[in-house]
Amino acid sequence: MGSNITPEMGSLAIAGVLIVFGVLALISLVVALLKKLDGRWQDHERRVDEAAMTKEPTIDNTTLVLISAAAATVVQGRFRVRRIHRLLSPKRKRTPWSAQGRLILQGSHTVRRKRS
Amino acid sequence: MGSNITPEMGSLAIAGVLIVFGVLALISLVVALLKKLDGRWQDHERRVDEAAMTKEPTIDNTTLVLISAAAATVVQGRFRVRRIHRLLSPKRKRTPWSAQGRLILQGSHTVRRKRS
Amino acid sequence: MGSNITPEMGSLAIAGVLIVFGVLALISLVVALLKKLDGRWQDHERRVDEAAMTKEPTIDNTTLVLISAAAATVVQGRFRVRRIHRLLSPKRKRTPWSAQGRLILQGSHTVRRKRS
Amino acid sequence: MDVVWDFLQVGLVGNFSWGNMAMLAIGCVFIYLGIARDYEPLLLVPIGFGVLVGNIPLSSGMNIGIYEEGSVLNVLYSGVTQGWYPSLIFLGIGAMTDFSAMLANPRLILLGAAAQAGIFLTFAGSLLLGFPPQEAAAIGIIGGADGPTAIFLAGQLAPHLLGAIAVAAYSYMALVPVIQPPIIRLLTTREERLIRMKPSPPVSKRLRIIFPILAFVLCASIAPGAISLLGFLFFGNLLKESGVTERLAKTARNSMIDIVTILLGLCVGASTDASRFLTPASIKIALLGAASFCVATAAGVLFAKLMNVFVKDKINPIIGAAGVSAVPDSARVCQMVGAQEDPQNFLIMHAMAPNVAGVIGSAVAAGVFLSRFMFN
Amino acid sequence: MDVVWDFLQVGLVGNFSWGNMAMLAIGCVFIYLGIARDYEPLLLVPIGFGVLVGNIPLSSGMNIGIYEEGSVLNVLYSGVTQGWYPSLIFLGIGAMTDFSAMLANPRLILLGAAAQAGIFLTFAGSLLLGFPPQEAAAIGIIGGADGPTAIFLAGQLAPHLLGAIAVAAYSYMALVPVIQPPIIRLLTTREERLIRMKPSPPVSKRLRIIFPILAFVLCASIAPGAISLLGFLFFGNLLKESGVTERLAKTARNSMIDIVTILLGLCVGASTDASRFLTPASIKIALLGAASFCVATAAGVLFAKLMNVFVKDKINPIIGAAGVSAVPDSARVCQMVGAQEDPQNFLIMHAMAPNVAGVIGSAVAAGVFLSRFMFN
Amino acid sequence: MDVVWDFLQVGLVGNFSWGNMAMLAIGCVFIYLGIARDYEPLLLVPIGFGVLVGNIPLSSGMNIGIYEEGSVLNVLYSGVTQGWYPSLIFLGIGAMTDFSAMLANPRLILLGAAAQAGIFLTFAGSLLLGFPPQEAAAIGIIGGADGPTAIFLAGQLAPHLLGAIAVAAYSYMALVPVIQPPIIRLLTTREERLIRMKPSPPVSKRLRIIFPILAFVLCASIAPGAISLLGFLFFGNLLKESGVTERLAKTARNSMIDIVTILLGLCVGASTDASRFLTPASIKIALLGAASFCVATAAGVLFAKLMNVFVKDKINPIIGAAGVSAVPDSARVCQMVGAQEDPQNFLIMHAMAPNVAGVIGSAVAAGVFLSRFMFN
Ligand code: NA
Ligand code: NA
Ligand code: NA
Repeated sequence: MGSNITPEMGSLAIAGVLIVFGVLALISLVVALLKKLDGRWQDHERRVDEAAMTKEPTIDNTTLVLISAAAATVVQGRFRVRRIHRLLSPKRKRTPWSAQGRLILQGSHTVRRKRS
Repeated sequence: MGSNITPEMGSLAIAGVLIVFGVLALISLVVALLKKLDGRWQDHERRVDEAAMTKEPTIDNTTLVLISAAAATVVQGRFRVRRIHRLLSPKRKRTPWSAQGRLILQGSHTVRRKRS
Repeated sequence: MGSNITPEMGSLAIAGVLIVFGVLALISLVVALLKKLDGRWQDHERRVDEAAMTKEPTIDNTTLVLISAAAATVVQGRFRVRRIHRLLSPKRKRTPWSAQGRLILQGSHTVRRKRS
Repeated sequence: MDVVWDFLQVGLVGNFSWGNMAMLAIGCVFIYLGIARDYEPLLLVPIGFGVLVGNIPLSSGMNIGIYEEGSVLNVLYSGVTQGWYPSLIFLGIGAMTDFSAMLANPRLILLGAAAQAGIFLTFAGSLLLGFPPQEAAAIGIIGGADGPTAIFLAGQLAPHLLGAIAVAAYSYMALVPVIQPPIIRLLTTREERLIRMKPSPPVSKRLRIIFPILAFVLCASIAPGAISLLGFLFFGNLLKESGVTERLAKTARNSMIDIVTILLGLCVGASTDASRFLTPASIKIALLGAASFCVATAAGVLFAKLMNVFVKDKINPIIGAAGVSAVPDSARVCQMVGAQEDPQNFLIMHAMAPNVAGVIGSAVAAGVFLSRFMFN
Repeated sequence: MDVVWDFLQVGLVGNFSWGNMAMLAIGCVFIYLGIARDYEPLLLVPIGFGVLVGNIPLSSGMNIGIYEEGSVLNVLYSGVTQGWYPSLIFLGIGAMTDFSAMLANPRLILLGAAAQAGIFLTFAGSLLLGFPPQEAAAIGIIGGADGPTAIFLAGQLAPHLLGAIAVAAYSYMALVPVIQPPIIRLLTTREERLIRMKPSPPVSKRLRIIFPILAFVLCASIAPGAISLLGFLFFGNLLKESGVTERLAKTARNSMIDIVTILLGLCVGASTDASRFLTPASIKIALLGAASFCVATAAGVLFAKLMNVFVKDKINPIIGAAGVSAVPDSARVCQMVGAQEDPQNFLIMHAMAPNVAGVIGSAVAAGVFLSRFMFN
Repeated sequence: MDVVWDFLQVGLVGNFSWGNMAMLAIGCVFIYLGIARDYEPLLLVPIGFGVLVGNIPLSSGMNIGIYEEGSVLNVLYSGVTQGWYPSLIFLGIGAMTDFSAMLANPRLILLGAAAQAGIFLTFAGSLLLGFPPQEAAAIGIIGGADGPTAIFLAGQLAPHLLGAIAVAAYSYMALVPVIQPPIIRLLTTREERLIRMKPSPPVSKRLRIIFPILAFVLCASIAPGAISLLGFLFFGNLLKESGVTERLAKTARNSMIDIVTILLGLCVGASTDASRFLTPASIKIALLGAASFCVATAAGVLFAKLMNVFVKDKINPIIGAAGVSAVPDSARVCQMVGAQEDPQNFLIMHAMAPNVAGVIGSAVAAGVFLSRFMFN
């Protein structure tokens, strides 16, 4: 079988190199531009993290009460909450209702598994 | 485009509400009836649980011997059973042959994994 | 409906028994032959295992340095490697480049998970 | 460099459309809501990214688009159009769902029935707005507040509206904490919202095993159209409750549902290309969906108040709102609204009863529509 | 209220049949046996619920039934009819199976061969009872006591009997602890049952890696019909033993096999609708299956006694019964029967050898039938 | 015993061929390299066993072979020919990949672009050797050093060469530690290899979330042919980085990718039957593939040296070799080559940047070919 290379195919090979290079160069450029903002974003994230760590105990108290109550309702005093396994990282941003609802639900799941 | 509502479709909408309500009401009724028996079932399950807890050590002795033997056969004395990880909840009802067979099999699996 | 048994089908039934028996007998034979070599293989594997156990601390030192460095690069001194969780069994044969590369990569993954 | 220029024609350069740009923006909004606002992230993030995938401007014929027979996306999309992604998700949901709250207090099941009125009202409304009956049924089910049910029914009765219906359903489910509280407060007095319900009694293991079997046979015998949904839901629940198939239940509620959720979300998102999605029909669907959620919430709350006329142990009417399903978000909303009046009132345990009953209710409603419209 | 009445016609009300009622009862019995008696629950619970799903009386044409082209159940059922569910289950089984006991004592492999005589005797018996050859082959494989093999062969050779064959196969596998002990006791003396076999020697890792490769090439070269089963079984085992693909083996024996087991069980159960299942053929299949299990057990035990005539290290003939496969139940039965005479006799380690050999044996037998009958 | 003899005719006895024997040996070599040499075992072991499965000599017509419509292997193979196995693997890879190194140092992305020159040079070379354009494109992509991309493109453009292309691609990826070091040493001075790059700065969570969205829209808008690969890669990465969909990401990078890897490897191996694989074309493909890897490695290294002419913070040119992708093997090779000169030089963290950029680069290249050739 002979060669299949044609001018069209040759220029496709060259165009291919240019397109791949162009796309990646564009990504490189955009990332480089975003990096200008990145310092500010990192500062922001660090502050959020620190705030979350400081606030942590307070949140914990509220949810502990809720979980205990929920658990008490279900198991009717047969068990006691001895250890809280934190299911969500405290760093995560969340609306209060979601945090609250989810912890209660998950808490009750944990309790149920113990029984069955 | 004009309205597509016809007497037939109108009555489907009403029938739909009635059917959904009827089905769920029926489930509600049946569950309410079964609840009459539920007290007895709960008592029964509590008794089975308690019996299982009392019997537990005896079962453990038998199976411990079996597992040790099975393990000994395989590993030829190179290991010793130090900790038994209970694979089945003691509450589960089971025929003796199944309990026995499964524990031995699983026991041997655990041993094999250690080696490979 | 009447009987469908024909001489051809009858001989298929007999041939079937013979073929199943023949195949399994062949496997049995081949395994029995391989067992002649198995003693030597077991000795070899035992020696490799022992060598691996003796060499273990040395390997550990090298990789510990590498992991620490990799981790340090990423986290910039915010964390310290306190515990090394050995991801590969020391018994496994491997070329040094693979062992090294993989441990570093995995190490960095572990670190990253901690942060996010 | 003609070749490079020609090549660029197959992409954005040669196929630019403002519609696609708008959809890309919508996709980003979905991802933003999922990540930054934590609104149903397991669905909004995949759907949002799917919207991006489905709206990159490109020439057709490259075997890429979700509507091009045989492309990767098209093959994966068949799980949506054939309906087995929603069924498998129901299997996983069944293996997660605890019907105890409902079994402990069976009268609360009726609240889950009442809230399905929204479905049939929206059905009638859609007919009024000129949608043909099959499409009206698929739109109505948005009021069931149950993603897999809506996707299943739309795939069977109105596949061309699937994207719009799914997006409306999930959007309103994500907005449940915004939509429901004002309606609940409007329809209840402070005294009603302060009602404390007595703790639910425990339920025996045996009843929890018998329930999925019995409920399946009852529902399916009356509304066989619901078999493809309720068969899987109750099967998953039986695997969970039986006590002897825990490894199957665990896989069903973990790897299996995760894999299907990833593919379903991506495909549903990718099915919303601008030319199909940015139409007057979609706007009508969005409005009808919003109305449907409001009606369903109101129906649940009002029915709870009606029940209180007849029963001795009063029901806190807030939990009627949980009957729309949107599990478990609307149950959480009930807890939150209740806690605003009395922080020690743990309504969520009770709200789970109408909440899971609402799932069964909307599947039955889907079965009613399927039975009626599949024959044509 | 005519609309409600009309609607009810599509379900139980309009399609009542005693056959379906009987099947619903059978489905409940399966679930009961799985849960309360712990008989193969991972299969009996899904199959039992599947029987319920497949026997809800309904009008056809709603795109719901498992035999309606394009329904959810029909799409999922294609994994059964095309045969890849059983293959993937074999992949998972391979990734779980430890062939060490067999490799340590290769002469015990012959016991696994002997017990397959039941397959071919049942094949002949089925022909005698008037089944055409392809159906007779699919029925015969019940005697192989291996669910996936039976489903695979039935799907290829006699899809219309698949439900009956699968139900018979799993029922008898669940009943192994009832069927086998009396036969074993009848055919052995107390002295034989007291034989203690010497502990198996250890096996090198290298032999365990070479075995699946070698055994596959040997079996497949002679009986290529078995490739779709043994290829997957030995591939799974190589993933397990290689030591470098542990993550693949782990997934194969966990999520993957669980997902396929759920779908296979549900679909096989759902394929047994009354009109196909409650036939004289099913009764014949049930009887032939029972006979087949008895013959297979007896053949294994008697062959062990025959071997004892020639060998020095005596074999406890009880373990011949494990050759039927039904992994690991029949090996457990051997242990139990042995322990009744001597509680310190740990037969199960030895019984695993004919037990896993029986799996290979019945797959080879399936290959023989496939090679012969697929050409027609 | 004529029946036994007749039966043996369907297997090895009646279909013996030296080609199949040679392929069985090749399969064993693959398995050996995977297990004993630890070369890409997760792919070489499945592919190797697949080669065995696909080369057992047998008569056709038994519904077993991978090219027989409707056989188990054929059904499972459809994931390869339709291209969704590679897409799902990219989803899992995305959920594993950490783009931080690349985001921290975006100029290193260019190295990943440079190394793709090998693809287009091999494309031209294949045309010169007489392959038609579509086949030449599929062969060229071997130089992308990315298994799923190569399998995807071959499945779309040249399915009959898929086995040869996949085997070549994975063989060279396994041989990366053999092929690359001499080329790197040849093209760099000791001084260059000693260059220490300064540690990468950290990257914010927000940038890691924005990146997959932005990069997808950019790449797909320019080269829409890459959507079926990059859509899944970046979707997986978004699931990983979003922080709110961790359970989906975990399943994607564990069970899901494992299941698909098992099936893909087995099927790709089984597609290499002797009559299709042992041809002059395969030998040419193997040679072209080797050349391609060498060119790609050289291009990456030389481009790094070129960049050093212009930049202040010098780049260690060794890491240019990581631009071929072959993640993460070629990054490890860079680390190893660097460590031979200076054991305290931790290049791997930097080499990961061109390494993952190379994955994007070869997917874009595949998109270029797809866009051009799918229209015909
Ligand atoms: Na609902
Ligand atoms: Na068998
Ligand atoms: Na590449």
